[in-house]
Amino acid sequence: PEVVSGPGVNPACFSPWAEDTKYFQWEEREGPFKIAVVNGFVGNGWRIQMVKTAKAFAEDPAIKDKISEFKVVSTGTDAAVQLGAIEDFINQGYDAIVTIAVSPDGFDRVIRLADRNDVVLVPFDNVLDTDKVMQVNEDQIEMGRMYAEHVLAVLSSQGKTSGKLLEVRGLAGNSVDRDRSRGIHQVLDESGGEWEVISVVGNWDDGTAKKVVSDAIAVHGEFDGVLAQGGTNGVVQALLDTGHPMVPMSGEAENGYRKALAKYATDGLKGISIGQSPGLVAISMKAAISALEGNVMPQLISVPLPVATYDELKDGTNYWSDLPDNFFTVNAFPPCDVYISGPSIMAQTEDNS
Amino acid sequence: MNDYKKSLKLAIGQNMGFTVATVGLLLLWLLYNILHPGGFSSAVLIQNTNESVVIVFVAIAQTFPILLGGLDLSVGAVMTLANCVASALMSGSPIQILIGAIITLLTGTAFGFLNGMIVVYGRIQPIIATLATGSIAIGLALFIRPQPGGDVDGDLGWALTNDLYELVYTYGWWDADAAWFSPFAWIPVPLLIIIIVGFGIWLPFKKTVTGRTIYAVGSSESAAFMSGLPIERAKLTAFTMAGFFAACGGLYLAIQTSSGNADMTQAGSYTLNSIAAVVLGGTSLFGGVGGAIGSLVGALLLRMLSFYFRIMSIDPLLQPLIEGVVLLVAVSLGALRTLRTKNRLRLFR
Amino acid sequence: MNFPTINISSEDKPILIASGFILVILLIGTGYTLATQGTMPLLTVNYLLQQLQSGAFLGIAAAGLMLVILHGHIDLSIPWTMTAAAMMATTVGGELALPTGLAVGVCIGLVNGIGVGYLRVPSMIFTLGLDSAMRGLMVAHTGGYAPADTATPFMRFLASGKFMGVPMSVFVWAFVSLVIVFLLKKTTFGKSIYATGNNEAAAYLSGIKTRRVILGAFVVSGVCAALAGVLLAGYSAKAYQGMGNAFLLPSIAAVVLGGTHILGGKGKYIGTLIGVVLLVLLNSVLSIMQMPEAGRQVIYGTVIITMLLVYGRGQKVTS
Amino acid sequence: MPQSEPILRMAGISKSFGATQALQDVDFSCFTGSIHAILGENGAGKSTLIKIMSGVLDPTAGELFVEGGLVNFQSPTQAAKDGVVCIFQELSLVPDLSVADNIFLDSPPKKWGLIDKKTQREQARVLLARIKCGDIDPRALVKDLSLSRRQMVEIAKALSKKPKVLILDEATSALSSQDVDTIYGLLGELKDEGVCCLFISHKMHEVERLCDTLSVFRNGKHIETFAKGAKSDDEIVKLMIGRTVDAQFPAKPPPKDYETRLSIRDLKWERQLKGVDLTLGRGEIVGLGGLDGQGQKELLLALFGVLRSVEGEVRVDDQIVHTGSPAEAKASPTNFALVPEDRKTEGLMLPMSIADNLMIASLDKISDGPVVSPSKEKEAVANGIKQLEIKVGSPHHAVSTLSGGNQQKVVIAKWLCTNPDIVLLNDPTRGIDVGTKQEIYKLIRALADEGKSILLYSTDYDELIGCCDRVAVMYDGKITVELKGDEISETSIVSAALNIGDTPAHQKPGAMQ
Ligand SMILES: Nc1ncnc2c1ncn2[C@@H]1O[C@H](COP(=O)(O)OP(=O)(O)OP(=O)(O)O)[C@@H](O)[C@H]1O
Ligand SMILES: Nc1ncnc2c1ncn2[C@@H]1O[C@H](COP(=O)(O)OP(=O)(O)OP(=O)(O)O)[C@@H](O)[C@H]1O
Ligand SMILES: [Mg+2]
Ligand SMILES: [Mg+2]
Repeated sequence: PEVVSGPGVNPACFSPWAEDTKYFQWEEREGPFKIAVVNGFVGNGWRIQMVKTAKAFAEDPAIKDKISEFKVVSTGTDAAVQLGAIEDFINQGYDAIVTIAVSPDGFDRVIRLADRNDVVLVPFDNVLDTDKVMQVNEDQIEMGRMYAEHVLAVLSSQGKTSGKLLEVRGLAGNSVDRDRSRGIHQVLDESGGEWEVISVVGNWDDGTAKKVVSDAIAVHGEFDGVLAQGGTNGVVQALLDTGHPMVPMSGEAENGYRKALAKYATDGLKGISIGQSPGLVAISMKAAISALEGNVMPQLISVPLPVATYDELKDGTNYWSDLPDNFFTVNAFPPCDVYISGPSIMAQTEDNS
Repeated sequence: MNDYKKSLKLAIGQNMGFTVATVGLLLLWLLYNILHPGGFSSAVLIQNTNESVVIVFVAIAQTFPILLGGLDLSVGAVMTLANCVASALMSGSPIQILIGAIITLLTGTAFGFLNGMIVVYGRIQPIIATLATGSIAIGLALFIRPQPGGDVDGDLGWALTNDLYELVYTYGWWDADAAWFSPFAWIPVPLLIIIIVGFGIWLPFKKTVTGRTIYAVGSSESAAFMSGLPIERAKLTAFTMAGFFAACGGLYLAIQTSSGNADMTQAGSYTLNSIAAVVLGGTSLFGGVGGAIGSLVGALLLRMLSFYFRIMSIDPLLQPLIEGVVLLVAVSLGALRTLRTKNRLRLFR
Repeated sequence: MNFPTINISSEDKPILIASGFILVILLIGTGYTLATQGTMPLLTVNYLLQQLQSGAFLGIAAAGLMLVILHGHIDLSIPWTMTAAAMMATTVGGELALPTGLAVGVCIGLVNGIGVGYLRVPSMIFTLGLDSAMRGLMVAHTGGYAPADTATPFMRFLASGKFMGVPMSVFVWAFVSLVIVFLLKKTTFGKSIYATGNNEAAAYLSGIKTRRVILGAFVVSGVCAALAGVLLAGYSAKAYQGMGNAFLLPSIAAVVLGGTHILGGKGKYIGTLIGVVLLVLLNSVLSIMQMPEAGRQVIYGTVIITMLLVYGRGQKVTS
Repeated sequence: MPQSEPILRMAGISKSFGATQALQDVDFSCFTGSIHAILGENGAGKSTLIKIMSGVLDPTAGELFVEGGLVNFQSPTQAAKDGVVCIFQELSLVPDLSVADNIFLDSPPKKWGLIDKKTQREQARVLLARIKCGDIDPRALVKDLSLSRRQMVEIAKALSKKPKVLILDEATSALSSQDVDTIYGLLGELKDEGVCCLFISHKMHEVERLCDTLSVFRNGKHIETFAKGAKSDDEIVKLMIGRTVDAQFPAKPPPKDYETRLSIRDLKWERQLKGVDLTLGRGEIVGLGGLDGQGQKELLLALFGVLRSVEGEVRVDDQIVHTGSPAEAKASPTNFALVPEDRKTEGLMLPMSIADNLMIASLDKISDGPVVSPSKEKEAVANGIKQLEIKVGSPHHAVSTLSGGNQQKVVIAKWLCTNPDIVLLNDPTRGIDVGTKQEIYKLIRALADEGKSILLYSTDYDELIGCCDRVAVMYDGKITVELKGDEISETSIVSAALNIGDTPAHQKPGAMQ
């Protein structure tokens, strides 16, 4: 693509990450387009919801006519296979490839190939450490910051400006875990309070999270707040089962966690829920099509964080008390005309496939 | 002539698994190229081989311990460790890069040697010893690369993951457009790497006494001992070779991705896939039968499966299921032989 | 519990050493908490019971796996057996949740048993294949049916409830242990397992239906993994994709650290029990010490190697 | 005896395994150009002795001299370099490698430092031709050969090392008589070339035919060495077991007509069984003779339900039966028992206890439903041990701690615990010493007297002659000749086995096309 100057098209939807974000422009071409989604690992709820969202969005009347061929593959955690899949789609003459990278690095070759063949490559969610491709993501550091700001705010409203906090981290070595934790610690450091932080590794997994939180409570006693970034159902369960008082906490956007927030807010579980949305895939597909149509696009597109605090929860709107725990609630992005709510994807009865 | 035919028949009969796998691979590969819009082109071949190099190396690595009748559950982890080491060292001047590559290979080799020492002198079962050392390898990899990253020389990455033309062009060894060169220019470098490193080491190695001892130990350790074969040397060599080839895989992955990633799940899946590849290639898990070329074929077969998902329209959420079932069916095909065995005592080994 | 009295033989050595090691781990952990907080929470009944509670899932899975390892086979399908059982249990829900979960375990065990025992595909590879097939099935299941994932109250009670101050899951684990000990020591099935594990040809020629014995062991392993999965869902209050992934390698390690020979034929259940406790405590103490993942992996591997070296090296082949 | 310098001399050699003293202060010499037999009961220490000579084991004490020089072998390869080469009792062939690979396993011909397969193949061909085994393809895998062919390969392998001292540890136990003749010829040649052959065998007639010098071992001690003919058979046996053996075989009852219990008609399986007809009476001992590999083992396995797709008819007590597995075969109505060919791989769970091994075939008899009853088990174990007079320290010791003969008794006792009607024996005395053999013969006769029917396959003619009421000789998958009473003699069995037409006995119709 050519590096051009901004502003880009539809900035409400494709908002640039920062002021100094570059802009790209590809040569305009005739639709409809061949688009592929190259997912990595598929064995967790988020990825499944993402794949379903992609499929549903490809059928959305707004873009259906613009897509001539649409394929989704999952490559597993193997970097070589994912690179191979992308390269394969380039060889097959696809116009755009949307992907969740299995590693933030290592895509130099396919980026070069995509450029040579004028293919639009759009990594999202796990983005790449490069500014050579157009990418779509939520700001993970900001998410960490908001987690911590919320918990500190609730605590200070209770008159606490120092104390003991439990941080429940995600998968070791993952950049999302790193960034969220970084954001959290920035805020804690800036707050000037005396915060003793105990970190445990919950792997974003309910069972593991519950176990390590229970252990931490058994060993360290009571905490004033919990800064979790995943596996939040397990964290809540651990609080309940150990009889730990309900304290302010942070967490992802699964339906189960929001149900718990709604239920236990009055007991003190004054939490914040911000999630990485599986709907990012839809925005990425939209961005890819927009780029193919010759529009000016920001290199790094920031999707607004879908925040909900305990006092903002409304049954049937941003959580569903009668639906399963595992799906991710936030999926609608009005500025982008993307309205694929969690329930419509994950709680459908089996006939609209 | 007649004798030649008889030899061939014997060889096929004695390597049934390998023969079936090879024929199967060829058929699947032909069909794939027919179905692929860009089939039978250098670009597709480059892509196919690029995707396969690492698993091929790791599968070759796994072959040695399996021939011995053991198993190396650390190959994926050692590959990852080498990948991280390479990502830290493979930049700078050509000499520095070369030294980096050598250190990477040495790291994996040394780790394999350590596995061998534990198995031989600690007399711990390989499967469980390497389960533990695999953990250690991943730990070390995480120390080196707590987060994915590193910058391996980009030109190198580009040159080694394309055809010969790009390699020559990138480094300007000679005129890449020379007429004499054009018949070879399309050959993918990764294919050459597999053939040169894999076959170049394996074929001679098989003809050494140590190589043959590995087979003998896998087939009957007591017979090997009674025959005065160097058993300990063979075991040490087998695990060292496993470390070396795993490191080759890690090194190539670093070149291919210009980075290192201490990814535990990826390491685990490489280990398990390597076992599947070795078995698909006709090597017996009991040891003594098979070889690295079979593992190469097995690894390619394993990869072939995912190639098909990209040229056919299959519901993405059904793909993992299909993949699992196909693997299950493929490994059960060997059972056909079992069901034909007329003497049930032969089933126990 | 009616465990045999301990007299020191080569089979008991691992058990004694592992027990000693458990004490060492507790002491190190206590030393750490004393130094950092001045308290000794690790030696409280509460903490230990909690470890047993969360160790129960690993313990139950390892108990079943042991029967398979006694044959010299291995069951790599444990992770997705756990997950599939848990997910199917919550999908069906209600009173049928637990039976459904266990039925999933039986089915997976049967398929494994047929593949390994009857078709004679190496277990290493067959169970691996079934594991990925089950993963595929669960992905398709979640994607196609949006299943309910909330654990039933009974599952929650079994996993997190307490009876006389002791977590229910500890009772479940104890019950499973008793059943396994009974199977191994007192039944013809148990004798057949050891015989088949030692020399399948001889066992077959002695008129033992070795294929059925293998099948039986895989079914037990499947059921145990399924029970562990259902309990884990009860513990986390819901079932989710990939919930069993963390259990495979530790359960193999626990069985082997307990002195069961990986090539089959030899091993006592109490060893497995102690192996599980050891690993659970080791993990917990490392977590308390906030050991980063890298160090944790290195320590984990080193502990296994060291202990096996201490157990005494295997026999050299001479004839 | 040539009184030159011995080619190999042992002085004060002792060897102990833990508490077991396998060899005690042994002095032993042997000389070039001689065939020297080493005799002794099971567990006398013969194998241990030669393992020390050939570098497999280190002696606990003592010295070893080869051609007058002190040696200290660390491995079989070193021993082979000094010309001491051994063919072991347990085969040392690698099943998954080719014949040629096996023959030149540790020192192959090389080209540019790598194994030269082509030369290796040609040299193998030459060696095989020398032992008249030109029919063995050097490229074939050893696992595809029959046991007797494998032993021939083993011998070729030893010859390839150009031995000065060639040791055969029961190397002829599985050979067919044709091959045995070849080996005899070969040993004669080697003797003339000045090679010293040490020969271990439990078959007295082999020793008699071949050897010029005999050494007897007992309980790890070298008892005596003497020239052939210096002592009578009875004296030798007395030296070996420390007592006299009156009659080796128990008396046979006079020939009579037995009530038929098992009748086999036109039994076919693959290419090994081509229509076997045979009957077996109540209380009768029927021997199966013939060259090795004529289908005798397959016949036993087919009856026992091990082979798949067997055609033909098997009747027990006039009822047609079909045995699909050993489990079915051992149950009523057939009540078969099979003592298999190789006790180590097919008969025993070596690391398990004697008690467990004894009970494993009769678990249903010691249990209530699925639960084992400890009291019944204890009683049954004690019975089994008593019935066969197995020498055990404790029934809880591993069966691997027993000597070969006692291990074999455990296998037999295991089957007696099931109280079988028809006992199939596959060479039950292979590698077993005279004393134990005698006990086993007595036992077989006692079982027959109890009314059990016995089908005994043996490679030893003496055994067939001494033990059986009737002998059926197999050739090429069929029973060609049946011998009864006085017809049973070495000549008649041998000629029937070789399918030479002039047998006096009942030629089966259609047996020879
Ligand atoms: N011990 C064995 N190991 C492996 N496969 C066997 C064995 N015995 C039989 N089979 C195979 O299993 C299939 C069924 O054989 P068969 O009819 O003998 O068993 P079955 O009687 O059905 O089994 P069971 O006695 O356990 O009920 C056949 O295809 C056979 O090849
Ligand atoms: N590796 C070993 N460990 C322990 N004891 C052993 C070992 N090898 C041999 N023995 C014991 O040493 C003694 C001599 O055994 P050896 O094998 O030399 O007997 P043998 O004369 O060859 O008997 P056979 O005629 O049965 O082959 C026996 O009591 C045997 O149990
Ligand atoms: Mg012997
Ligand atoms: Mg049957």
